Amino acid sequence: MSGAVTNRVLLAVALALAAVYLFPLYWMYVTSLKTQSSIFAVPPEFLPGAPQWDNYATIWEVANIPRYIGNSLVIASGVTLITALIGSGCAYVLARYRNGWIDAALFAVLMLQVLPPSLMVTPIFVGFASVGLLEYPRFATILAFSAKTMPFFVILCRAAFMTVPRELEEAALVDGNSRVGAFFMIVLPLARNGLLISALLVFMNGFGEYVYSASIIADNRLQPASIGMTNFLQPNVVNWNAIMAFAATYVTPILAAFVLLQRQIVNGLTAGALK
Amino acid sequence: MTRILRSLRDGIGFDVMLVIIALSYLLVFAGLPLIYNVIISFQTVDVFSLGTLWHPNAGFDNYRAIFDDPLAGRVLWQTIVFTLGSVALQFTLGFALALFFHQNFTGATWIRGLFLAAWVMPGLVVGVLWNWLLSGDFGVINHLLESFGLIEDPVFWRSNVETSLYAVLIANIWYGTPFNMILLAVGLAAIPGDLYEAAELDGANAFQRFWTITLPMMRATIGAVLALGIIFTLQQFDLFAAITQGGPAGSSTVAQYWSWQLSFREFDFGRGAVISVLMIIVVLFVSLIYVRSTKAETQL
Amino acid sequence: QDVTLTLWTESATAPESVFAQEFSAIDNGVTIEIREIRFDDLVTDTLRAVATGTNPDLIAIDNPDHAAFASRGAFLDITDQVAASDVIDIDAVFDGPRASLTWDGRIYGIPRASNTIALYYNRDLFAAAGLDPDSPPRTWDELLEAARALTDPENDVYGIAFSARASEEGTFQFLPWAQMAGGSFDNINAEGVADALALWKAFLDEGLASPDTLTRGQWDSTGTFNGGNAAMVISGPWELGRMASDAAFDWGVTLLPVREEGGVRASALGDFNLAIFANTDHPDEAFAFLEYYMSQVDRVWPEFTRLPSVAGVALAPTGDARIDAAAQVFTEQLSYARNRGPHPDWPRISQEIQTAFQSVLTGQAEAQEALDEAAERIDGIIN
Amino acid sequence: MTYQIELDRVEKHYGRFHALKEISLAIPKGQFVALVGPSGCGKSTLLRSIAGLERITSGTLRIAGEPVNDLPPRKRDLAMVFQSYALYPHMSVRDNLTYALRLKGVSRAERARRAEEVAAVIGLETLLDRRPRELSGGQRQRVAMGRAIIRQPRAFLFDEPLSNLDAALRVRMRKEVRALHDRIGATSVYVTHDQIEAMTMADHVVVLQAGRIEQQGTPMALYDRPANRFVAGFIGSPAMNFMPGVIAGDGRAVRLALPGNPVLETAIAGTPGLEVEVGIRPEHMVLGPLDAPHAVPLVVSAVETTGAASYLFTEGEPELIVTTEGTAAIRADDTIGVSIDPARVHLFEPETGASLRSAKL
Amino acid sequence: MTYQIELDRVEKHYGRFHALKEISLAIPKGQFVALVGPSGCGKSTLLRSIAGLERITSGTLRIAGEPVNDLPPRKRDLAMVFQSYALYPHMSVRDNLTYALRLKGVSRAERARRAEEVAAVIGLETLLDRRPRELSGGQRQRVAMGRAIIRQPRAFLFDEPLSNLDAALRVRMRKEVRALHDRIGATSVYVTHDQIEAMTMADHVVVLQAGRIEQQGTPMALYDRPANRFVAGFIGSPAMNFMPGVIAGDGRAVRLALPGNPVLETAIAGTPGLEVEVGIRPEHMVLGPLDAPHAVPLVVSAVETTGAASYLFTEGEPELIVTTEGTAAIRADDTIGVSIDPARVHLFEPETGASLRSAKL
Ligand SMILES: Nc1ncnc2c1ncn2[C@@H]1O[C@H](COP(=O)(O)OP(=O)(O)OP(=O)(O)O)[C@@H](O)[C@H]1O
Ligand SMILES: Nc1ncnc2c1ncn2[C@@H]1O[C@H](COP(=O)(O)OP(=O)(O)OP(=O)(O)O)[C@@H](O)[C@H]1O
Ligand SMILES: [Mg+2]
Ligand SMILES: [Mg+2]
Repeated sequence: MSGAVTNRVLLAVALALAAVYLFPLYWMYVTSLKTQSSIFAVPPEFLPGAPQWDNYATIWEVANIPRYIGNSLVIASGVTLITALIGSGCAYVLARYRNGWIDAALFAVLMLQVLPPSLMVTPIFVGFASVGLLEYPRFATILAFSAKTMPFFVILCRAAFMTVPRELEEAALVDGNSRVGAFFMIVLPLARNGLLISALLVFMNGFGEYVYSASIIADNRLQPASIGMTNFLQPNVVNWNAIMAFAATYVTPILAAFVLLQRQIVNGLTAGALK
Repeated sequence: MTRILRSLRDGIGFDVMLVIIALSYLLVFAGLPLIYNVIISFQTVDVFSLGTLWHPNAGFDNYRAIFDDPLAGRVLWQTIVFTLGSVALQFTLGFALALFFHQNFTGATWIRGLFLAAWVMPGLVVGVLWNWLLSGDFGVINHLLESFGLIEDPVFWRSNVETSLYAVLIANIWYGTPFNMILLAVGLAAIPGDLYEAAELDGANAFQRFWTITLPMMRATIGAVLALGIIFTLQQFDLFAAITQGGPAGSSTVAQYWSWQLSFREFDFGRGAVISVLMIIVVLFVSLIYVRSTKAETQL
Repeated sequence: QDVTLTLWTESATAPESVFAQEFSAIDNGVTIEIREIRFDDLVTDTLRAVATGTNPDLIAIDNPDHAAFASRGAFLDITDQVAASDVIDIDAVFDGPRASLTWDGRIYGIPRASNTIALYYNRDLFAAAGLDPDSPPRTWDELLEAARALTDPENDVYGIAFSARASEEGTFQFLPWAQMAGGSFDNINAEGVADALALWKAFLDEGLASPDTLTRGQWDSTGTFNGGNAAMVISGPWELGRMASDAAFDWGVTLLPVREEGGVRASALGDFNLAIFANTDHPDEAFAFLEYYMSQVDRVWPEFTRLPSVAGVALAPTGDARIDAAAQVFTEQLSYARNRGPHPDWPRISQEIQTAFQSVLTGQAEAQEALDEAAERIDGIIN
Repeated sequence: MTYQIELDRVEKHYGRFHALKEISLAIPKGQFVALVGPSGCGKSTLLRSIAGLERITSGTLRIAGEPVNDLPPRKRDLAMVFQSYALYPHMSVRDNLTYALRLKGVSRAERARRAEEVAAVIGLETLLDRRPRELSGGQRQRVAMGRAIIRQPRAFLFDEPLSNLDAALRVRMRKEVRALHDRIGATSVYVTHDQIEAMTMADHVVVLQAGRIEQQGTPMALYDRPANRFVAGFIGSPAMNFMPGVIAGDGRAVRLALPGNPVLETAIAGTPGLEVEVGIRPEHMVLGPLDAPHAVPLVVSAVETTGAASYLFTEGEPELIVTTEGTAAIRADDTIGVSIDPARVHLFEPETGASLRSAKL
Repeated sequence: MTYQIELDRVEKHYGRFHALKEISLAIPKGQFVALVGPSGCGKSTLLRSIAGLERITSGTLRIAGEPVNDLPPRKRDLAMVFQSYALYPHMSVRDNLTYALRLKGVSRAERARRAEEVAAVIGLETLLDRRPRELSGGQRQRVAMGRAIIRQPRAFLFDEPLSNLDAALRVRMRKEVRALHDRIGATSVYVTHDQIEAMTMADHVVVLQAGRIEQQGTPMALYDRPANRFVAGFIGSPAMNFMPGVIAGDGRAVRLALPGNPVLETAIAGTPGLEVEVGIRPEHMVLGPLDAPHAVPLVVSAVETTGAASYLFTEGEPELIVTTEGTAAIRADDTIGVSIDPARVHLFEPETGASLRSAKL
């Protein structure tokens, strides 16, 4: 089979797979344009009969979307920052050595993310209340959620650091780097792919964070989009298409950014052989 | 003092410091809550005394109550099915996709990016979407299956005690696959190309290269992805809340959902904590296995 | 000195939120800040807040949850202020809502509004099935018959839709049937309750209702009615707006059918109460808001399509005849509405009821056995 | 005749970089070919192209007569030693060695036997259970070598397989490789920078420069009759001395731009007055008494000695190197008399560098 | 006297493996030391220990008089060429070269200038913007070399820096490195397998075996007066011939186990009748007429020629190698007469391998 044909066949398969996989996403967009009741139509409507564009107008008016997304960005960035800052160093050390201490640390890190946020939030809330951290609710949320993402980040980055040949770091040391310098200038860039992807996953996670924000952030003005969205979930009235429109509004730009970024990252250079 | 500083910059102190910082952070923000949960599993926790640390001692009453609960056995089994099923299929599909997109064809990287959509979507939205997709009457999945002639009558995925767990399982597989895929893709990209060249010259076909080069070289990544996959699956909550609420008749209740129900629906925090303690024990084993598996990793 | 109060509520567009904004706008030195909390999280978050002393001054809370807080002294006892108030006439409040506010004979809040459930039906489908759209079913038997007649799998039409899912919604929908059969939450294994369950089971087993009834909420069930895929639905007045705009057919509302002609009527009592927390620094300002709320209570129907919980409030016409007709039905139905509880451990009681009907409906247990077991457990909770 | 490996006008581009230019080469079965050339000239690229690891841009590659341009590497049945070793980091030395056998389905016992055998050849018997990371540079290189020679492929491709080994080991390995080659009758292509390896092991030497074949032939043919200045300078160590000269006399002599402007009678005929480049190998300049006839007086600027031989570097432009046996008693600033064997003189066209001898042949 | 680099009973263990054994070595400032030894003997480990990349297990390491056991690599101010190059894959050649300068805070302009300069030395001017991945093996090695010589450190550590280069380039680089060393007055430790490099570049040669220093001294001292059989065999290429012998006569002669049992008068005194191991370098066995006095008749089994020299391998046990200049007209199965210079004969104790000469000194 010639290269061009293989290429086209693969592309076709990829598109087909993507189409199947992305169907739920499509459903989100379609639903956001349906009426309240046509969501439940039998047989299902694959294209909204009469697209309800004003679903978008409505949520834009009712929900303060820019503010919500702004808060989400603040929380996601904060979480990513703390996680990456504290986590990557730890991951690096855990990748670099092999001994009992390291095993214990690795074990601890993994264990510490065992509980789901819904079970962690009560003690955290109580603790934060007693030290006054609730005065800074977004910061408190960032602190709490970073502890949730950190183990995840550490474990993944550790795998990334495993792929950086030790000798490159040694070369840097001889070239005059301190350990810190070699870490930042040689090891980090070489483990870049894994790190960035992990950080991006953390960011996404922070962007959709719900449980901690919901409990810790009392002030509406500081709440993230994940909470803004659930305000359409009322006891008897559930404004599904508004929720879908809301979700579409805040998922789409992030998804686009992600598609663009991951391409750079996963395809970036790899360390490869030394010699 | 200068000695310590020097060690921080150039010596083992640097390593120790990095680990200590992260570990202490985790111990404060994740370790203490965890201990709190363990403690209250031995206490009678009143809804209004949640805020204090000391509650009436309950000994093993909560544990007894959980083990005596007729639901316990089913929840255990359902949790196992859900967790293993999710992880196995997410991993397999994720790996297959990662390998597929590892081939160099036009658009591979773009399309792969689209697969990450699931990861970006809030759990609640994913739950709602699958709730609709899997719905018996107006669900698209039934509609498509019927129009392809694969089924006669609609399957009530969510409402049949036989299928409700699988309904959530399907949604969870969809949700978790991209996470597996992207991390495995990064791991794949980090394998030096000349190893494949050498293996090809040694006569390895694609399948053999996969088994003898790719898999062992990706040990670190695979171990991490699997361990995290199990832990994440054990925390999956949104999908249950949105699709089945653990029902009908408890047929899709898993440990984490039960724990949440006990704590926040029945306000029996002690018993809720018992389940989380049991989950901690499970994760303990997962962690041990993971830590052991790192012995076989390859550092380049 | 300006006083700032905080109010936690499930929605920023609910009456208390709107009224709170108006109240803040009035030049009385009081500002109310509103925090929206998802319904599912409302109780949990409030509990946590009470536990740490970070609770708000005011809250709008679902009525079955009220007792938990009132009984622990978390809510402010306003019996005396109410007695002294010229705005709030507690005796005008319907019995059901009033009972939900009361704990140990003392008053711990005011009702926001009330709702209940009744039977919506698709007049067009009735006609098509040869049923008289003007005489909807009045008894369980008639209901069953009508459902059988209306069910039309060819056209994807179920006879009836309701919600039997394992959540408070399920309890809300099931209790009226149990009550009509002589049961109650503290007597769930009364003789006739098994018949009520048998009726529900018949709907499911005969395919008269979607099997997804077991996992679907009221809103989604009613969605299928609005879409023409169910000929009847059991739901509340909150649907009126959506139905008026979405339903492409003629519909009507009638009282819940009774067990047999002349049988006991019962219905569920829904909606929220407003309460003040006991530890507020500004009880007077907070109470002033409750008074303001009550002073505006005649607006809750026209502006929010909610039914006032107070007798003697005329329901202003909305301009839609069907809605106005429905208002009358719901008002009557409301008079038969009974509380869930009040009991501080209501969620656990409710859970037992859900477990019972779900295990029966899925065929995992016999009706009476399941009910007996539930009754025993509920007894354990209550006593 | 069909050749075991045959390249026909093969070209390879890396993006815009033209790495192989019109390479045509035919290697009969059983031949041992050395591939030499300066660093970066395309030797590895050529090997990798033969192995199928690089897609050639144009031209045809045949193995045993069949075109294999599109055949994947594993179907070509070649064994290769990578310049970068490409050891499997996750496998022990033993598993690295026997990997190919395992793929072939060779039994475990047989594999163990062969591993021991090869380990003895490469001298790593005691290290079979180590991982590559725990080996020294030379040990790694030996594993890479062992991985190739454990097989019995249609052809061996060696990319500087002994560069990190000490002299004694290298001598032993050289012999082992050549013996193996002869025993299994394989065809070998061997990249090396070591003159001795190229000259002593190979039946046929190919000199590459900047992606082009400059000359090919038996080792001695290249040494004795280099086709051009480049090959002349490249083959032989230390490298040939070059100096300007003019054809003199009746065209059968050349006058050198050296002190005293010696005139040498050569076996080559040229046009009198023609400016040429004269090449003389260091070993063909014989030390003698200063007053001998034709002795050129040269001043020594530096002396290097390896024990067995010494290299005298002369002052002046161009710097010349003179080889003498043993440890010379000569030091810097001494003046020496050098006589040149006229029969070993090479003449090249100054512009093209083409050998004048071959031009006339 | 303080030495620039001083090792005092340095030991290094890799887990249970004992890689360096009681290494004591003192290198004065400005000295060029060659470190030689068989593959896996610990040369790289020694370099890495000096650089601070391996923690030595015991002993003291001093640089410029100060103990540096605990000093991190960057404070030692050494430049090193790694055997495996260790190029930074994410940086261009230029950035690889100037990385150390950047760390020192050298200005951008100055860095650019130095990069050009070094690129010219290593012959990679046109490849400065490539990534290591796009370079040939030799080019990578040159970058590794360039990265070291761009600096002006207190000492250079070279780990087989030229092994992948062709002869001509290697000669040029040799000169450049030595010139650089002399210019900046640095101290260099140079690991090599190339005899010529070791002998011609170094002031001082250290021979390592199995983690132990066997002998150290000037190149010619090692060549002329090896302390033991190992050093004798290791230094010199082709390697020294060894054969059994017996001290004869008055103890100042030795009888060789060669055809005709020749007796050589040596400068060494021994106990008559003592069995010894006799070592004679190939270049000290002179071809001559078969009927010359003391000529030993040997049958040639194989001939290898490099053009400049030919190596004759003899039949019989032990196999001997005889070097002759140029391309010999001798072929396999010819019988040659070899005479041995008695002054160049080495005697060793058969068991310990110790040189008898040194034993008597
Ligand atoms: N990490 C390690 N674990 C165990 N043994 C090791 C390790 N690194 C090196 N060795 C062993 O230490 C010995 C010395 O290694 P070193 O790299 O110093 O050798 P070398 O003299 O540089 O050899 P070469 O010339 O082959 O490069 C070798 O036998 C090697 O197998
Ligand atoms: N991926 C690449 N992209 C661009 N140029 C490349 C690439 N790989 C190799 N080259 C160039 O191709 C030329 C030939 O490389 P090759 O590796 O064949 O050289 P070589 O003859 O093996 O040299 P050496 O003796 O140094 O190993 C070199 O100039 C090199 O820079
Ligand atoms: Mg090469
Ligand atoms: Mg080495």
